[in-house]
Amino acid sequence: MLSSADPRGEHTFPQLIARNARVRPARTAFRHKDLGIWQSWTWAEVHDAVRAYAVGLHALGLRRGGKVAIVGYNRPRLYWTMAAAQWLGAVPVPVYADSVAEEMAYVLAHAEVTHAVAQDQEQVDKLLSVSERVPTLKHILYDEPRGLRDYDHSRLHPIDEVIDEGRKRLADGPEAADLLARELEATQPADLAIILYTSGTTGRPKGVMLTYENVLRAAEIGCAFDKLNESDEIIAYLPIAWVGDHIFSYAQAIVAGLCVNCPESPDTVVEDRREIGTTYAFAPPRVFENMLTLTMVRMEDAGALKRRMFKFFIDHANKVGEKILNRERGVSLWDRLLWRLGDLLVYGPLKNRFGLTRIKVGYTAGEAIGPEIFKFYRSIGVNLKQLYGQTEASVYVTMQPDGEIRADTVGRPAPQVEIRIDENGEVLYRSPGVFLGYYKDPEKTAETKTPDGFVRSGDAGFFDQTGHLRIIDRAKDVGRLRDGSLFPPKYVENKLKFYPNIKEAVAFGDGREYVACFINIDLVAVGNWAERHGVTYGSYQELAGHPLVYDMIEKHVDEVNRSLASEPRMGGAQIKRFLILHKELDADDGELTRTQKVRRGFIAERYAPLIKALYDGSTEADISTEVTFEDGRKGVIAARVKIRDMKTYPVEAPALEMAA
Amino acid sequence: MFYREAGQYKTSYAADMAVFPLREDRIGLAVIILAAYALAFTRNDFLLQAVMIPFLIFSLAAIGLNLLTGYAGLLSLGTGGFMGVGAYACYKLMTAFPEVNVLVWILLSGFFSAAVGVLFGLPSLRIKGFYLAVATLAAQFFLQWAFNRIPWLYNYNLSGAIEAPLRTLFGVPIIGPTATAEVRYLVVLTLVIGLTWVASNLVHGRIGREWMAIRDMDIAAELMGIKLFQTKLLAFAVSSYYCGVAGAMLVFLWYGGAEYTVFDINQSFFILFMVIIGGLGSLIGSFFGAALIFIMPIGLGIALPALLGPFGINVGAEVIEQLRFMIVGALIIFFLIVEPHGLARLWQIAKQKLRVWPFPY
Amino acid sequence: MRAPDTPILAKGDVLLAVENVSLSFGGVKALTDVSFDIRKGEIRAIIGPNGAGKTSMLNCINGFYHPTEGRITFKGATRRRMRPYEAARGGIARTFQNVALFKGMTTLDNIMAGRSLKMRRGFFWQALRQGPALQEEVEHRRVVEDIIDFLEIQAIRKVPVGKLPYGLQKRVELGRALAMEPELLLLDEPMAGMNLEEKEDMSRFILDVNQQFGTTIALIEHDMGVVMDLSDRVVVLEYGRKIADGKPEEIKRDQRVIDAYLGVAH
Amino acid sequence: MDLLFKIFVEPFALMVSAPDLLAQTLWEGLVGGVLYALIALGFVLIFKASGVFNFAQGIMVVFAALTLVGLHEKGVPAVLALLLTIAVMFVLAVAVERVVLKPLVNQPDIILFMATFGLTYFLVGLGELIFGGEPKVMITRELFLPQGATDLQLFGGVVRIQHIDVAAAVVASLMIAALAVFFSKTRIGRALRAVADSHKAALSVGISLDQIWIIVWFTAGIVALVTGIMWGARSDVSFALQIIALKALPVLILGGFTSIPGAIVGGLIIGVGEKIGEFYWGPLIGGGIETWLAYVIALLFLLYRPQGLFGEKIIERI
Amino acid sequence: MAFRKLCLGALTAALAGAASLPLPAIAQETIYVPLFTYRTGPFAGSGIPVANGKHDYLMMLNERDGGIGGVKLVIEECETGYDTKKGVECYEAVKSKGPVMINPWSTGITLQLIPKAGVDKIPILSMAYGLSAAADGNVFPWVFYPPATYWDGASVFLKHVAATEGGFDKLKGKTIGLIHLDAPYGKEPIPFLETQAKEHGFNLKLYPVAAQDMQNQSSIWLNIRRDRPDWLYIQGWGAMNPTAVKEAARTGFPMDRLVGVWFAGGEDDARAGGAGAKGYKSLNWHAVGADFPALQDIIKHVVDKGKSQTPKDKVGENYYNRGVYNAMLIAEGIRNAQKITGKKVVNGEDVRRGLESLNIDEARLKELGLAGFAAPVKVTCSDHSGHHAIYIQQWDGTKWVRASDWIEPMRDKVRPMLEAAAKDYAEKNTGWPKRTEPCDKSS
Repeated sequence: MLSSADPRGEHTFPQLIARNARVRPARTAFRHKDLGIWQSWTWAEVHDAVRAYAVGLHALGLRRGGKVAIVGYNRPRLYWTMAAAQWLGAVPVPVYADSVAEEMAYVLAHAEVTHAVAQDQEQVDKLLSVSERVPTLKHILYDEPRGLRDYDHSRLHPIDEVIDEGRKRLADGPEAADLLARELEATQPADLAIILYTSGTTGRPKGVMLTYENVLRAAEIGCAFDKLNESDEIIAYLPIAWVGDHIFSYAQAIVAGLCVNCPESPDTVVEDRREIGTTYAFAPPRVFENMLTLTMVRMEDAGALKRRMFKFFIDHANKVGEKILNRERGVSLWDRLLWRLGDLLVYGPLKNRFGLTRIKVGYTAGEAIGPEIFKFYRSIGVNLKQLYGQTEASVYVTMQPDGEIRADTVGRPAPQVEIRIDENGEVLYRSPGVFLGYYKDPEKTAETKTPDGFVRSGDAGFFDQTGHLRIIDRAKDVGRLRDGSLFPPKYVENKLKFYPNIKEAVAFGDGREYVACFINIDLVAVGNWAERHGVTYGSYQELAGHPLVYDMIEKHVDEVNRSLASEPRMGGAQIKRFLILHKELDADDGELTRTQKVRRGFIAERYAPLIKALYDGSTEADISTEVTFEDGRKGVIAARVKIRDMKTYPVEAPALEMAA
Repeated sequence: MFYREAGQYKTSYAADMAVFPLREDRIGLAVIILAAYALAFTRNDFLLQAVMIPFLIFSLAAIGLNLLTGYAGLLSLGTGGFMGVGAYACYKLMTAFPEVNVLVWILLSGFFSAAVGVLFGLPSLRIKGFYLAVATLAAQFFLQWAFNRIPWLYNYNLSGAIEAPLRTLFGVPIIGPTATAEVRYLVVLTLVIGLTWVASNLVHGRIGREWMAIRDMDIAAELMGIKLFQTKLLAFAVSSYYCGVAGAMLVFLWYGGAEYTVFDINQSFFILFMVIIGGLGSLIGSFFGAALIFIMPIGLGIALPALLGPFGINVGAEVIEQLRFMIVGALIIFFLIVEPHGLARLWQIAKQKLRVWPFPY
Repeated sequence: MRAPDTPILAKGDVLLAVENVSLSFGGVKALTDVSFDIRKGEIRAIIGPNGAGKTSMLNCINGFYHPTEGRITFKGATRRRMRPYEAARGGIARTFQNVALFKGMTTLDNIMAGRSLKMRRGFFWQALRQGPALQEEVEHRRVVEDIIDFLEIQAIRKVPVGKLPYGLQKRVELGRALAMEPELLLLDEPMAGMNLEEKEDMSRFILDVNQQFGTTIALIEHDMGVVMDLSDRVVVLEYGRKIADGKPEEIKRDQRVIDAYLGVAH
Repeated sequence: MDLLFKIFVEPFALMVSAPDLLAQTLWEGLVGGVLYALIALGFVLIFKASGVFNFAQGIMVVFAALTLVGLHEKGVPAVLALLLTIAVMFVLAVAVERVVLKPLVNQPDIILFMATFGLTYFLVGLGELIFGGEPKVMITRELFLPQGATDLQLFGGVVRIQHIDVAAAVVASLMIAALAVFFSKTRIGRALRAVADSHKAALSVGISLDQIWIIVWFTAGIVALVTGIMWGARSDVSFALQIIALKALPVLILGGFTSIPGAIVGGLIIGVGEKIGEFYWGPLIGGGIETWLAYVIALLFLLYRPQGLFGEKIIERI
Repeated sequence: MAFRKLCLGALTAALAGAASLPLPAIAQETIYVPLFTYRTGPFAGSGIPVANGKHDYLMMLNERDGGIGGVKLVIEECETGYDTKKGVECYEAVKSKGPVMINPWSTGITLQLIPKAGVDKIPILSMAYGLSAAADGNVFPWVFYPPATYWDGASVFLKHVAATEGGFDKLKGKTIGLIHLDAPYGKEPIPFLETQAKEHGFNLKLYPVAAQDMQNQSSIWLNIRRDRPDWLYIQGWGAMNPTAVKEAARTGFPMDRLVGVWFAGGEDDARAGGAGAKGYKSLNWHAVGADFPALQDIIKHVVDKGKSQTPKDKVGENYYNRGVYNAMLIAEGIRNAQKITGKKVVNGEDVRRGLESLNIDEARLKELGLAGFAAPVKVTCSDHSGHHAIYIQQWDGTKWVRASDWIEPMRDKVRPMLEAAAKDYAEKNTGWPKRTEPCDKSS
């Protein structure tokens, strides 16, 4: 493993690329599914291209400290742009490809970019449309020439031409090479490597400045932790402006010399991942969740025999799979053999379908993942782990070491990371990856960074008995019941939502006597369940109000209560009453955000009679709501909704003090 | 189930256009070929002589007809005749030039049937479909007549039959009474594998695309610069070549001698069954079809008495034969109903199922 | 691969001249004394009511029908009784009113089939599928991939075309015609049966083809909006006779055209 | 030169010198042609109404005749056996519709063609299982068919006319006339013609496709029975008879697959053509050319008219 | 006879007793006799009675005598459908079970098996069919062709013609027609007849009938009418024969001048012609009818016990008796082999020797209960046919009646031609093995 203390002193990415070209020139560095096949580039070719590119960019006027916007989906040439810019000491500023012109204009102007590199015509159009508002922008480069033939090319350049220009200059004389050598030496570890804009939930995006040292140290931590090396494959499909992609697909790739694969298009990621068979993967929980749901739904359509076989082996995997993966003792030989057989018949093929056959380690982060889902993947032999990270930390805050992997925690502090939890339960951390500051925003920087170098994460959490960190909610969302016990609504809701039958849950309780909750059933899952159990229904509303459905949901809620009771400080948040909503929460009605997040306040207002009923002890309540149908018409649906009382469990765990 | 596609990515067009792009398929094929060769060492004469050798030869003939009917869309009922041309040409050549190795003649004899095929393919420019099929019947009946009536073709043998004289390869008899079933099986297997490989190359390249183009939409094909006539004739030539070689192999590597009746209209139908049941436009289907049409009745002949025996029903050989006919007929209809596109499609579906295993789709 | 004796035409030269062409089947006259020309690099529309002889005209141009009278001159050469494949070799490609794809083949193979003309390797190498033949396949595959990329049909590359929706089939058919690298592309109602979005896409592709590759295009289309937007010149047929010829604006004003056709459409 | 003489002069000389032989040859040709036409008629009926190229027509001929004779052998009176055989052919038609046609509706022609191969196999097995494989003598007398022959003194020679052949010609003519009436005068018949054009059109007449298929196959079964009786009376009833059905194929080419008059005229042309060819030119190359002569005649004809004698001219459209 | 039966009975009883002992080795002492038959397909009409005759006679031996020499026969039919493909399948299927000989009953199948016989050491008994040249035992030690070849048949036909016409010199200028199946089988007599035509100055006319036109012979008969042959010889099989007889009757050909080879002499062949067939002649070398002790035994032990597929009234028909004759040759071959080798359970090589020294004289026929059933048969190492005497039978409208004495074939003419043909065969099939099998003395 390399560290920044390497005597050769490679402390920037261009230097590491040069090293890779030296150490492993023939190994594939990048692949891109294009024109039907995986076009490949070796480290030597990449090195060569980046050098030429840097010269070309220099010729276009890019200088040390200049900012280069990079807009588009994951493409090798866009990653090379980062390296070429960094070679010259300029700062790449990746921008979300799907951001609208307005946001782009802000980021570009705020970062004062001089050059912008776009993936295709669409992004070029966007850039051109905002170029007036970005007076610093001089040149626009693009990767895919399609449709751009007739554009005015006075300030528009194909990347290939720029690279060719660089090649020509390098061939023409030693000046260009000298320049490259000079610039390479001039960059220091503490120099600004990249600015990543985070789309804050509120307000303008903030530009997180990370130095070479930040990014490199973080990447090295990750590589060392999971023993990544040049034989690994990763698929780059997450937005390049997101820190995760930058660390995984750029920094770690260059540090470990592994191969980055760019999918053909966002729609083909699944197939492309399957083709490549990545060994190292990252995906947000919803990706894993979707895969599992799809698996279950599809298996419903399989023949009876196959379904029984599937169930048998999945049950078996549930029993022993994780233990086998964790190399725990106490699994009988028979169970191991059976698991092997299951691997041949079920787990292996499943992993194959998911493209996870060769997976060494997979990460999920960003949100809590359902324990069932998490366990499922682990039990079939996918080494799935959670981590907790932030842009400001160059990702890594906590990680799960092998053998200590649990669904409900995000793991121990990552190497070289210190964590403390303040009196409000907010998590603070300090590490080599901690960022320089927000670009052109010292105020915000000061708000986030404590004088002693800790960063406020904004998340509430606690360490459990095993020393693992648990994140419960955004710090500002955590409320308290009247008796003062903690009420983290999202934590409770997530626990509910882990059941496939429950699509949404909205928990109430801040400042009230007890916790009560709205539940939205999942039509697909419950519909399937109903079909199997002979429950007939004519509408969603009817299904939602069906007593058997209530019974089923009650069981889920009961389980959630039991698990809450067993957790420190969470016992008070047990659900006393719940009801099943008669309609699906819908973004068209304003109940959800467009990203499908619950708008708690709006719902509370809209369903006020129901909330009232939840807290006044009545067993049912009437409600009528205006809804928007798919064709845009509006209508009113009225319903009488039943309410169930739940049993709560005595709190087992001692109420730990939050300050660890 | 056995597919582990993850990690099988193609970085070149050559790899992407390979006939078997998936590693598991390549392994499977290798295993099948090895097993096929291993079969020779079972020394089970019944298996080799009565099952495997004819199965392979008929598969080759079915491939030949499939190239014409399945790929180029030209229905032919003259397969038996074209096979006969190969057999008689081979006989003439090998008796006229005994010093040249017989394998050369087997492979060359196909060119004669190709020429005859082209001749009878000439009407295909003007006539199509069933009309063309009946036109090929003219070839069938004329050729059959010629094999019987032109004594020069069978060297004026009094028996009117052509017989396989002793011929050796590296000193081992491969043709003639002393050639063991194992040796002939190995020769047949090797020839069939080689020729199948060539057929696979053809259908996966420009020529195969042109054939399929005229099959699917001949007018559009012509307007794209494909010369219909040449392409159709090429299909006739290649198809007849395969049939001819199969015919020569049939006589010299299986029967050991034959009368002209071997190449009668029933032979043509027999091969056509194989092609259709196996799947039009599929090489592997030709093998499946040959297996079903040729091996299944043999299996039934063995299985039926065993099945009926325990029930005390002891029937004569002819009842078995009649039941065999009925079952084969019913199965043909059954398979057509279940999968009109032939066993090859079932195979594809099965493969697809294995690929998406455990999912149903 | 231009034959050495054919003149190299500049943009705007007459690429194809139709002179006094008449066509009849038995006693029925499909075309009567039609003359017009198509110039290099233009988009030429042929419009007219149903049964006006538009498709027959295209059929004559690419040699599927042989005019009873008159002559057709392509790139300065007049061929009597030209066979369709000769037209194709000469550089005329076309698409069809009712999609005429090779249903049993994949998108890729369909477009590859369009490269047949350009493929040179003979039977021997084809049979081996090694060396030169494979090399040739790869070369042409590269070209085909560019077309696939151009038409944005990557996702259906290996799907049998029979399973594709109509709009995509039309696109594949265009791709197949483009694979021939034609000098003159005949499009027979390329947008028939398409929804608005598909029509827009198709229009964009047609314009791109015309501008990017400089391909001369003759198209039959019923959607007047499309015709007026796309074409440089329009020829109008009615009952097998030419009734007007000119720029779209002129055609729009032509009384006979309005009477015969536009009046109904608008 | 000698060869040319033998080809172009001698046969004609023989025709002129022995007009009785010519007359006899023509008569035999016509009789053979009628029987070919009958088999072809079975094909045409089914092809017209269901688009199926029914390869099993040959075995249906054998099966029908075998049932008739077989029943009689088992002691059933001839007329009752005839009625029972008709009933069997009806059951067969229903079974074919249920088991073969219905599940394969809308499949390509070649698949249906293939299915009739399966049917052939099945019927061969079934027929032999029930009735045994040995040839049987047609119950000519019991069916009141005439036997014996009349010698006509013509052209200074004798032309022998078999009564059974006359009967065959008469029955065939009646049969064709009946079919013609059936097709043009009855509602079902009109529906049958409509179905040849489009399946929907037939539905508008108020007859379901299933019924139509049953009727057509049943009709073809009757035709097969008649053919079987007539041909059986000429030689005997055995499974070898099904091979003759192949002779109907050139007839079909010549007459067109969908034309009933075509089947008749084609049958006569092929019948007469092959007899004349075999008789006058066959000896030149050793005889036995009958087996392929019909196909070659048909093939040459096709090159001239690819759509057959009565088929419609095809104009290719795109 | 009685004594013999007694002995046999005692032997059988002893064997049965032995068999009842728990000694599986003895219980398995059987001789495997596969019969290639065709009860299906276009030639089933001829195939069924033959199959029945073969099967029933051997069955009778099992039932009556407990097999041959005390060893039970395992009789297994294999259905060939007269199809060469299936014949080869049958051969491979039975080969592994140790058959003592093969009776292919199809010229096509015989041709396939001839080269294999010597290699697999299984003799082929092709009784009056197959490859004529195979009658030369010096070249074909493994193939047997008793009691006569097709050339013998044709020569007897000619002798009959000459006798009727009043001598060979009367043949000059006559026209003799051969109506034959257009296949190697049908064409067999042609070379012999051609040489005879040259020698005696008659005119030979050929009327080939294609297999698919077997039942559609009208143009052939037109030709016959034109050529007006004086005599017609039928070399046909299956459905061709009844059709030919019928056509002859229809066209008024004089039936007593129509002679069929022995395979054109079935009752069904003649019956088809109805009353008009009266007078039709065919060759034969064994009797028709069931008035022989052996046939009565068949009825008693097999048919009446329901162990046969034959209706009682068909026992004794021509082709049935041919099957019986064939089975008799099989049985005698085995018995002779037992005698020569002294073994009870014999194998193919033994039976080859048995067949090669076969000598069934009148006495033996009598012993068998077949006195007068056929002429004596003798096979030698060099002569695998014997060229035995043949007689002419005639159809009286309902049954076959004998119409001539035994007529000896023209052995002097046939034999040299056969030997030349055998030589030719061996030459053309390079590597044809020289005979190495020693010759046993005829018994």
